[in-house]
Amino acid sequence: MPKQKPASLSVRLGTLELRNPVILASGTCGYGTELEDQVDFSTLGALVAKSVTLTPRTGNPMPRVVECAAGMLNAIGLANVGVEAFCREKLPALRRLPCAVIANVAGSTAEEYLKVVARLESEAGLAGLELNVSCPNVHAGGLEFGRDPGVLGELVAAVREITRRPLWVKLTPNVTDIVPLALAAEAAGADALTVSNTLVGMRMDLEHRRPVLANVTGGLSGPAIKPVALNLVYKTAGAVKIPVIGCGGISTASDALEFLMAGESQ
Amino acid sequence: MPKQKPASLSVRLGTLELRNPVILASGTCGYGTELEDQVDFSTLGALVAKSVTLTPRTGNPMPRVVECAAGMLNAIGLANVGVEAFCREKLPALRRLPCAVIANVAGSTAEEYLKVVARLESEAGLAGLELNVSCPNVHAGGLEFGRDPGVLGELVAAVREITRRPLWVKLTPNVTDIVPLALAAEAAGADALTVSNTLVGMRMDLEHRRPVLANVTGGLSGPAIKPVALNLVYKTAGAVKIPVIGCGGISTASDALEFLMAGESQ
Amino acid sequence: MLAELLSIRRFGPYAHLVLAAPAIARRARPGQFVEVRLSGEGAPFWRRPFSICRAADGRVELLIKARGRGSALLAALGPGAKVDVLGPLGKGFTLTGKTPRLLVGGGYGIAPLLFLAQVLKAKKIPVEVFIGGRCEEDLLLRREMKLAGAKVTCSTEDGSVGFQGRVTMPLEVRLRQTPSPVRLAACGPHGLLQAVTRLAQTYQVPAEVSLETVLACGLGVCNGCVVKIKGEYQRVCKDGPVFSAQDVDWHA
Amino acid sequence: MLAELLSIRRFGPYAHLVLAAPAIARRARPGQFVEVRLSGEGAPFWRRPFSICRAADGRVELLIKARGRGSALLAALGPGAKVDVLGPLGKGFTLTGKTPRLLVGGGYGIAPLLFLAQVLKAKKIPVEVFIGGRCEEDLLLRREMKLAGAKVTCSTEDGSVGFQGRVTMPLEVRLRQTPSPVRLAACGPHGLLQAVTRLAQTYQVPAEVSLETVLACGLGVCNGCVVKIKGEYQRVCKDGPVFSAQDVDWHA
Ligand SMILES: Cc1cc2nc3c(=O)[nH]c(=O)nc-3n(C[C@H](O)[C@H](O)[C@H](O)COP(=O)(O)OP(=O)(O)OC[C@H]3O[C@@H](n4cnc5c(N)ncnc54)[C@H](O)[C@@H]3O)c2cc1C
Ligand SMILES: Cc1cc2nc3c(=O)[nH]c(=O)nc-3n(C[C@H](O)[C@H](O)[C@H](O)COP(=O)(O)OP(=O)(O)OC[C@H]3O[C@@H](n4cnc5c(N)ncnc54)[C@H](O)[C@@H]3O)c2cc1C
Ligand SMILES: Cc1cc2nc3c(=O)[nH]c(=O)nc-3n(C[C@H](O)[C@H](O)[C@H](O)COP(=O)(O)O)c2cc1C
Ligand SMILES: Cc1cc2nc3c(=O)[nH]c(=O)nc-3n(C[C@H](O)[C@H](O)[C@H](O)COP(=O)(O)O)c2cc1C
Ligand code: FES
Ligand code: FES
Repeated sequence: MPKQKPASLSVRLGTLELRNPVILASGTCGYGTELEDQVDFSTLGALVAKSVTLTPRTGNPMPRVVECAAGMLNAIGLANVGVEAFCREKLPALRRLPCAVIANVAGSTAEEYLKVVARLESEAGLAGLELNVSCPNVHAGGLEFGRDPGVLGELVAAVREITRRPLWVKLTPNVTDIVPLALAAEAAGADALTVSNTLVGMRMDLEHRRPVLANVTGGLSGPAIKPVALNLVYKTAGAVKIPVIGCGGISTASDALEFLMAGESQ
Repeated sequence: MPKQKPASLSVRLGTLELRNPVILASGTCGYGTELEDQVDFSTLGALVAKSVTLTPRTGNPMPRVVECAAGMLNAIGLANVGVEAFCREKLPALRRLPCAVIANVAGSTAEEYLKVVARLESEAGLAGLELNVSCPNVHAGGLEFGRDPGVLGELVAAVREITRRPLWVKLTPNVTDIVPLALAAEAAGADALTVSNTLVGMRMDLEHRRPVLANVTGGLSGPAIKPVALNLVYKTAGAVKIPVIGCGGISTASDALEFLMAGESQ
Repeated sequence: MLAELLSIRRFGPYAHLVLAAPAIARRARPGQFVEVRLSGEGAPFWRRPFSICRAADGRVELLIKARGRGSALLAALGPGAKVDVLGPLGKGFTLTGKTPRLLVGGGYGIAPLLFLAQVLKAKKIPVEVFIGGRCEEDLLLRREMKLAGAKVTCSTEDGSVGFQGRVTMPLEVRLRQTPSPVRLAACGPHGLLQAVTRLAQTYQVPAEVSLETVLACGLGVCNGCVVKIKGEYQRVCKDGPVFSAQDVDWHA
Repeated sequence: MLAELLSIRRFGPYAHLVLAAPAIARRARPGQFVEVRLSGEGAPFWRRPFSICRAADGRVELLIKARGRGSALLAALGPGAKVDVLGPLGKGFTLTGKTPRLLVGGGYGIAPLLFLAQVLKAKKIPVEVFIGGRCEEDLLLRREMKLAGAKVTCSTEDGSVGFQGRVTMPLEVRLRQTPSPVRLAACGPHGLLQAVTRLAQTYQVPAEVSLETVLACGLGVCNGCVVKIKGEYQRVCKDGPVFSAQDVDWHA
């Protein structure tokens, strides 16, 4: 949810204009095709595709998901087909969706991020890019970019150099203070901030006396995290001038309104 | 929930032995007397009294609480009668409870903490002290002690100097990494760590277009935060040698078991 | 405890519930309330407070208005349902003295006043009741109040029944015309309670009001429900919900 | 969609539900499932998957075992309840070819096999069913299978009904004694499916198994339900739940 007050339902995020502020978050809607029976995409502002990395990833071992009170933990581990197959196999169908499509880019090194972004540059039909610097489920460092303002700023600046597409940065909630990270991303040229990704959590399997998830920890999403995400949107929107896209536990229209107001009321 | 595997139900936390590992968290059970009709205190291991500060505090303006999915936000603001009245008016009844009573101490400056601890030293009937360095609802800095390992270590060491009572430190979950804080508290002489306090969150009042809480933000508690607290217990128990007391969203026996196992499985 | 719902009667947005809850019925005093845990689609995290509107013979009765998720779930239950109730909670109305009482209720605020009227009548204290609402539908428990032996005066804002206007209008008429000693007891919307407090000051009669705030624990533990009473925060759920009208700081 | 629960019949831990769900009934194929959202005290966050056990005349039938919070809430519903169901989901069993089918079900795993038996019979494909359980109570849908025209063989571990032992025992007898071409279709506990897969290898017959994992989205979106199929992760909810037995990597 962007922070401007919508006059009509349409919203402007930097140079990008969306029909309305409803955006499906990365990983919650696959590549669009899976939800064709369930979702009318022409009613959406945008869809953010599942994170894509340079090479294909099979993801973490099973179990990868566990249910919680008012939410779930996931440790999918960025399972995806890799950027090459993404462009070949997934983009054609995504392009046909009647809403804006944002690619979400993840990586373990700055070089990986840059190579994925460079590869996507040659493809039409993407309304923008979202940098996932906050996935808590990969060990090779994806999360680190999201925790250090200096490192984050460098990454965003480097990506900014090679693309003119609208550039969103998706921040992590698992930090002592989100503001320096938001400011770093803004200063480095981000067009919008997505606030925020999942909270790190775990569950124990009582029968087997071990963590439920093979990855031990996972990311908590769902209504349980809404108050935390709302506060981060409020804080971030008060600190930056670029739009803030609310994310975390939005499941009803009034949830969405809370996020819009949290962004506005700063 | 302490991390040792209980042979009987009784648990040892440093020099303190409790009948069982069930402990009511600070602020969730007042001063005991309020719950006399609801709770049989002889079935509890211990009760942690509401945080006490040097001088009386009326707390934050209303509204101070708001309901969330599987939880609530509170911004009570450490409303309490102050240490003098605590000793005079609350301790006599607390002493009569058939379970161990832990005093929880909060302050805005190290001096305040030390004065409260010193005042409590002359009182009998307290099985231990818990330092609240993590209350997110006071502006004068209570939380800051909980976010900087150096500052925290100094505070704990200073308190350690003036009391031989079992000393627990209650950590905040609102940090990028809890481990350095846990290690600092342990090194400074804490006998146990309580992990953890509430997550910072907020809610918007859709009718009045402003935050529901007069304090804007509050601390999220309840089942919603259980996976986050579990992960912090798991991480902390893996890093320190002293017992870790689980806290956050425990509402059933199996929740408690999850915490016990999360502590053990490190 | 789990109490069986013996019967439920619905009228407009309101519902009258009879619960089998002997332990609560035995101890209940007028002005006290119970906390009800709801379950079902969208059930809220907190229990919901409802005044005890009658307590006798092992039964506890509630009069509720379906306003949001919790009260709607409660109002939708059928006879035989098991209801999770905690109580009685809070401090009730003053029952001592022989001074006649004027009870003033708006909407579902009449609930605790029925119980109060019954207990006062049993003590042979004369009771007059002023019931107000926007329209006839909001005038609740009129018949029950009469059966309890109270003199009943009604008012509606649309004039469909009784006096046209706010309930404080006939109340003021009564206070002005018969200046004998009385005590007031009121429950209802904030505005009603403030108006009653002003009348009590003007006519120099003691008044008690039952306040409503959002309750989290309902047990006096969390300090989340406080109101300013004589300049100090007091808990609605434990120190109230009934307070002396002149002690309430209405502008805090 | 909200489907009305037309009837529910309980036996032991099991319940048989008939739902009015024309849109699902019309499109359902044997082996597909529905996702049910539960509500009520302790209702789980995720929907719960249940195989379609019959679909005809605008009705969808489920056979469920009350195991945990979700299934218990579903099994406790009464006729007239509105049930939130999504479906049909997933890929079903192979229906082509004329080869006789041997269906093997354990416990509630028999559910999708009734639907399968009915559709195969309508295609004039001979069907034999092997039903197994720990005791008689676990032998479900025997009568319905016979009515559908299938030859039914039962086994119980306690020997109370049919063969004593695992259901794969009479199945192996059948495969050994009559080595004509057949296809296997199985649904039930993990161990059962593995044993059926081994028999299929030994006797060189094609087999399909319906796998069960924890489902989060149930829609193929989250990749939380994957199993290793020919060395690659596939989604139980979208690419399955029915897979070729020899493709499943049972030790992943
Ligand atoms: C001591 C006491 C005694 C009581 N006795 C009775 C009684 O006898 N009978 C009775 O009917 N009631 C009584 N009440 C009131 C009753 O407790 C409330 O009506 C009930 O808690 C409402 O719960 P709910 O879940 O139905 O509504 P909620 O969902 O909690 O909403 C309550 C009201 O607040 C509004 N609201 C909710 N959230 C927001 C938001 N974010 N922004 C703006 N507005 C919002 C709703 O629209 C609704 O009007 C009593 C209250 C107290 C404190
Ligand atoms: C495609 C598919 C089709 C299915 N078809 C059917 C069908 O037709 N009929 C049917 O009855 N079932 C069917 N199932 C299974 C059904 O979905 C599950 O039984 C149901 O989801 C259980 O949900 P629950 O909430 O009742 O139990 P849950 O609370 O989810 O528990 C399920 C089981 O896991 C155990 N468990 C839960 N949590 C833990 C833990 N932390 N540690 C250890 N053990 C735990 C419980 O004890 C219980 O035995 C199907 C499943 C799939 C995937
Ligand atoms: C199963 C699952 C997979 C996810 N995968 C991704 C991902 O690939 N990239 C990403 O940036 N976020 C991912 N997320 C995080 C979501 O985009 C979103 O930030 C998070 O779920 C919080 O929002 P919610 O509570 O509305 O679900 C994933 C979330 C879930 C539940
Ligand atoms: C109303 C309320 C008041 C609280 N007051 C205090 C307090 O004074 N001191 C403190 O250390 N923690 C306080 N807490 C935090 C609790 O002790 C506990 O850490 C937190 O609620 C998480 O546990 P839970 O989810 O089991 O409630 C309070 C929590 C609540 C809900
Ligand atoms: S609601 Fe908790 S003290 Fe009143
Ligand atoms: S449960 Fe989400 S992909 Fe299968």
